Amino acid sequence: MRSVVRVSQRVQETPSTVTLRFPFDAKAAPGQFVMLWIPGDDELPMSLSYTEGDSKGVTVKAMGDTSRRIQSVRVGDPVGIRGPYGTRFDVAARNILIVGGGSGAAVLAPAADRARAGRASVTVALGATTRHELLFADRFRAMGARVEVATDDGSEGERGFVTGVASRLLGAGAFDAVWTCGPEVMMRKVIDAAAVRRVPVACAVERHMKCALGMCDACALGPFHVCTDGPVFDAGRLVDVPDFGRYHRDPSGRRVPF
Amino acid sequence: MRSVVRVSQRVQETPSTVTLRFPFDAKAAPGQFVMLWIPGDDELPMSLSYTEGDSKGVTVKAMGDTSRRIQSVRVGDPVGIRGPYGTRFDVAARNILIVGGGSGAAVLAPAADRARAGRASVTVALGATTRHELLFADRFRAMGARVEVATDDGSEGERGFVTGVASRLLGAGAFDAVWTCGPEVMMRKVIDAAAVRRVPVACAVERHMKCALGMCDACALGPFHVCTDGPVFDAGRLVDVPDFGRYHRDPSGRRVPF
Amino acid sequence: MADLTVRLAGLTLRNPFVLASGIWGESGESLAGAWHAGAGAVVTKSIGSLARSGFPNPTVETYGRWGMLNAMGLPNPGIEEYPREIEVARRAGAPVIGSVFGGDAEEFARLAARIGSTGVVAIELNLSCPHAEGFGTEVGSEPRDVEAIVRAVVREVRIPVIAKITPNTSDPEALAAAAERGGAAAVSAINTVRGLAIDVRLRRPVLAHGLGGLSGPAIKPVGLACVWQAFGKVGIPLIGIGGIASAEDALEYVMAGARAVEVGTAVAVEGIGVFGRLARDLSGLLDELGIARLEDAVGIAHGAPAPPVGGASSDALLTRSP
Amino acid sequence: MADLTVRLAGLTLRNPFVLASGIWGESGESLAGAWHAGAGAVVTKSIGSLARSGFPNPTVETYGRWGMLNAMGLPNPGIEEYPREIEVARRAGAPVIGSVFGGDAEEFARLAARIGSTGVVAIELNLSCPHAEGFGTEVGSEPRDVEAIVRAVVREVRIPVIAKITPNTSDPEALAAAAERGGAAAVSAINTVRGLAIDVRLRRPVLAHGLGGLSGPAIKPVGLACVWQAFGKVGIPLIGIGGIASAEDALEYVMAGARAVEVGTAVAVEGIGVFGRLARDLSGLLDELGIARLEDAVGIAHGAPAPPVGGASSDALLTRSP
Ligand SMILES: Cc1cc2nc3c(=O)[nH]c(=O)nc-3n(C[C@H](O)[C@H](O)[C@H](O)COP(=O)(O)OP(=O)(O)OC[C@H]3O[C@@H](n4cnc5c(N)ncnc54)[C@H](O)[C@@H]3O)c2cc1C
Ligand SMILES: Cc1cc2nc3c(=O)[nH]c(=O)nc-3n(C[C@H](O)[C@H](O)[C@H](O)COP(=O)(O)OP(=O)(O)OC[C@H]3O[C@@H](n4cnc5c(N)ncnc54)[C@H](O)[C@@H]3O)c2cc1C
Ligand SMILES: Cc1cc2nc3c(=O)[nH]c(=O)nc-3n(C[C@H](O)[C@H](O)[C@H](O)COP(=O)(O)O)c2cc1C
Ligand SMILES: Cc1cc2nc3c(=O)[nH]c(=O)nc-3n(C[C@H](O)[C@H](O)[C@H](O)COP(=O)(O)O)c2cc1C
Ligand code: FES
Ligand code: FES
Repeated sequence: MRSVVRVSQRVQETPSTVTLRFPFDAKAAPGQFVMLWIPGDDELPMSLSYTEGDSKGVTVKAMGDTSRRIQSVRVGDPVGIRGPYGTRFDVAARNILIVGGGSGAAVLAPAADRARAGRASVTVALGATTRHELLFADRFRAMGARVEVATDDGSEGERGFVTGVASRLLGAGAFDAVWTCGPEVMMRKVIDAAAVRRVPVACAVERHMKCALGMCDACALGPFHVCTDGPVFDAGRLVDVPDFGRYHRDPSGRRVPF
Repeated sequence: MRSVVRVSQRVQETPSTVTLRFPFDAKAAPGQFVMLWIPGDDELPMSLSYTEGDSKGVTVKAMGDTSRRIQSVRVGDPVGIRGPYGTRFDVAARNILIVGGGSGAAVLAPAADRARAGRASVTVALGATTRHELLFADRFRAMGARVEVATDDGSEGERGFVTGVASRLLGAGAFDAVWTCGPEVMMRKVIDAAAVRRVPVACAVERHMKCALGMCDACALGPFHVCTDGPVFDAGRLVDVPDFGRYHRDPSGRRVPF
Repeated sequence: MADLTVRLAGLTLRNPFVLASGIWGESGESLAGAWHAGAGAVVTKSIGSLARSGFPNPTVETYGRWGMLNAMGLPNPGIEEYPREIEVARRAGAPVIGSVFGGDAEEFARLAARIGSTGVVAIELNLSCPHAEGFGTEVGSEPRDVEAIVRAVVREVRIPVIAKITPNTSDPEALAAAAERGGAAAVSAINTVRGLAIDVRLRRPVLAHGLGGLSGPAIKPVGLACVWQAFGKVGIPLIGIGGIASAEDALEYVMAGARAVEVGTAVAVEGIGVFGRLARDLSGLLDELGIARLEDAVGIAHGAPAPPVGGASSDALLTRSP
Repeated sequence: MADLTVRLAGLTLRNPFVLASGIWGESGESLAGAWHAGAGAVVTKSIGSLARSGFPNPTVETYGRWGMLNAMGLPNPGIEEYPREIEVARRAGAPVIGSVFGGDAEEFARLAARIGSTGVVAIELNLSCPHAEGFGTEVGSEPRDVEAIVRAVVREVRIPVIAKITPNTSDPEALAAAAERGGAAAVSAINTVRGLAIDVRLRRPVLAHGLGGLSGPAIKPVGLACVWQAFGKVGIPLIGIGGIASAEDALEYVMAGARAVEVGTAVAVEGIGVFGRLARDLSGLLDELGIARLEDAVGIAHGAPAPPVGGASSDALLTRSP
């Protein structure tokens, strides 16, 4: 179940974001994640930002100490890996709006890749604090997606939140699916905007994870376990979960407001 | 690995021999044996006397207390069974001499069945203490084998040992294989007689068995384990084993002369 | 349809399959989910006095479908936060058994008193956690400690107290007997078996904590042995735990002496649907074996008279022998 | 080609894979066969004072490829008959380790003295058999008994004495430490884990003896934990046993602290060819991991410095990052 792989490539995507590529021949689908073990340090859930072929990848944003240490992994270093786990984006839709905030683009990019490979039309609303932090903007463009940007400081695209861009796009286009990943407050807004136009939304959710096997309950979110029922959820199943967008659980299991 | 089957038929073959049939759909070949567990009593190795189809069978001769109790199993009684284990008779030969003494016919009969099904010519030298104890004589005849008999008391066929009959037949016919099962001293004689005519011999050997998995060493015979290397051996591998025909081991592992 | 109802320690369960502690036990919603999926009752995660994050990841290692090693480190939100979760589960209708762990008898008693006031139907004492007063050995490995803890708890609460014992002992009977002397209403056995895994490529233990506890089918024989050994030696009912993944597994435990069973790792392997399936399968198995009520099977593998071999009971069957 | 030579307790073995006691150990020809198949040494079946038939069948139950339960009941031909078998194995060139079991220190000492005179290179004491003076507990579950037995044996013989300890304990370190105090040259761990299987259709335990011992991959984590716990606590070398079926399994034991390993159940699963394969695979694995000599790996999972993460040692590698 567990493999040890050596990092084969390290790409600084943005000032705060690093992609690690490694040979890993497990079958994977966009939306799924792996448990990445930095020996002597920690094991963390990480979405696969590259899901095709034998060279997979994760894209890590510097948050706390652990993610910073993960970023310092070098080419040739061994890391433990298990998975992939969890649900996937359903790539049957033909005209897709992707809404990503922060590191959310990590899990959305391979989904967009697959959609484009299936000749679907893809529009991306991408948000970041500032223009240099726009993750995978070039990757989305290179695959032929239309990319609309929002930055907190207005250094590129609209000034403000990506949810504004998303609402505007939803009003203009005839999308048959919305895929989103980012802070839950952001995703709640996206879901509300899409609901008005009856467009189904798939959201990728994050919770603290330990077993990733649907057992330890660390990742409980209402009646769901994010590790097995998610991370990609049909928004219709989430909207009635009171904790969604409001509470998560810390490693002790204590409910903590966002 | 272990099944519980209910005995579906009980046939008194001779005054001292009983066949138990039971549904058991494992694949089996002539020569192989099962470990038969009489709940609350013992578990013993028993050759399959019926190896084809879903209804298998064993044919038990009354020896000591345990085999007597096995004979008292009734139709409908549950017995434990694991296997089949061990090597098989190679049924490629075209003109086969079968030499059986005592309960030896139990393992030889299904081998003869298969040989006949493959249109080989089968001659059987069958020995017993007295005519009523000739096991499977009718079964051999019914499948179209030629049967020659020896009884200790001369009540049928030649008076004396079956080895005499076997030597005579070997001298007369052009056999390309000899299959034998019975007391090891008898089998040694058969091997010697066949060696003169360079006919290869396969012998089915018995030793005390416990695990039947090639582990506990209870069934050790020289460098072999009868449960996994046997019970059917190419005689060429056995003749140089000093213990063959001379010593077996009791349940404690002590070497005991025959 | 065979009757799966189980009575033990004053409780009546709709079936013998109880969610084991530490699995789906952090949130009330999950406990409720196990109940909705068909569990006979649910045990909470083991709760301590203060919030604990548990050990860092990696906290689990898996071995195919037959085993799992974990060292969660007893993460829990602490006894003051946890009643909310019990309340959610109770409102869904689940009979909740509260599990607690502590460092000594006094702490156990305090925790039990608190959790006992939340509407749980019983309390299970995790007497097999690696956080002892002593020097690294488990709290529950000495019979005298087990007796003292159980006695202290029983004095504090009015609901049944279940002592969950460790398999990492030379003498499980002695632990069960100690729990009985202390006043336990039942004994549950077993917690995980001490184990370790090493990653030879990374040259270190897989689990951040090093040592962990083995669970799943690999330990079924071990749990069965503990139940087998305790049955008859103690008068209180037994709850079997360890590696149960099929109706036959559960029935093995029952025949060895258990009145109910807890299911843990199988939830990870099969999903929560395992509870509904186990109950259905067990009912079918009992029908097949001609056992009308599960309770009739408790302990019948002990001193079982030899099944009919040539005996009168099979005379009625058709004898086709000549 | 990595060097698999192992030195321990004054012995030098061509590789670390030793045939475990009770497997292929009844006849000298089988011991010789294990040696010819590539084992580094062979341990005899445990021999007692008198011939014992062992328990009636069924004596084994299997669980797929991952476990086995047995209750052979220590069958053996008795110490007076057995030297013939040792002689056969020795003549084939095998380094033979004689295993004995007894009911008390005196019997162990007598048996060890006798087997010590047959040319065995070492003696392994089976301190984990269910035939005690006491009341059903194992001879080797109390540290003071272990110490006394080892001391009595060491006084009688001039060859290394290996104490084989049980996993059915709350404190394996204490047993290993007791063996060291008694003068053991090495500790081997583990014997089988107490277990039980029930046949629900026959409503009785599968093994004629009821309780048995679990072996095979299922107990690898348990054996690893014992070795891990004892390493560093005792100064004498450790021999790892339990569930070894691959070179990685063996290397896990070595990294946990074992200098050699014993292989039992894998012989039933794969056949005696397992010894040759394990040695070849281990050699290949060490080459792959850049470990020149197996002995360099002993215990390296303890206090292992974190493998290079952004450290100097990986700077030499091609860094393709922009
Ligand atoms: C399914 C899933 C996919 C993810 N994919 C990505 C990704 O592609 N890129 C990315 O940068 N991050 C991803 N994360 C988040 C990532 O796992 C970490 O939470 C994040 O890197 C922060 O780690 P930290 O310890 O450095 O931060 P800290 O500052 O130490 O903590 C920040 C937050 O991270 C959380 N965290 C710490 N450990 C874990 C854990 N075991 N499981 C979940 N959260 C944890 C803490 O609870 C805290 O809320 C994903 C999380 C999940 C659940
Ligand atoms: C591969 C194999 C196939 C066999 N096939 C048949 C068969 O088809 N029909 C048949 O009647 N018998 C067969 N036997 C012999 C059978 O297993 C018993 O040995 C026999 O029934 C005598 O049993 P008993 O205990 O009643 O006799 P006892 O008088 O108690 O003992 C007579 C002999 O049986 C031996 N025996 C007892 N237990 C075992 C055991 N576990 N394994 C082997 N021998 C044992 C004793 O060692 C003794 O030498 C076979 C044996 C083997 C090894
Ligand atoms: C991930 C995990 C967490 C556990 N946490 C606890 C716990 O908090 N308290 C407890 O008493 N047992 C705990 N256990 C032990 C289980 O309740 C159970 O005794 C053990 O896993 C054996 O059952 P199984 O084989 O069905 O899993 C835990 C087990 C696992 C696998
Ligand atoms: C059939 C069998 C017989 C055994 N007999 C003995 C014995 O006589 N003496 C002993 O010390 N250990 C005995 N053992 C235990 C093994 O030597 C070993 O400690 C155990 O099986 C764990 O190793 P494994 O998983 O590789 O089998 C026996 C084990 C088995 C399976
Ligand atoms: S991480 Fe353990 S249940 Fe999801
Ligand atoms: S019966 Fe155990 S090795 Fe053959």
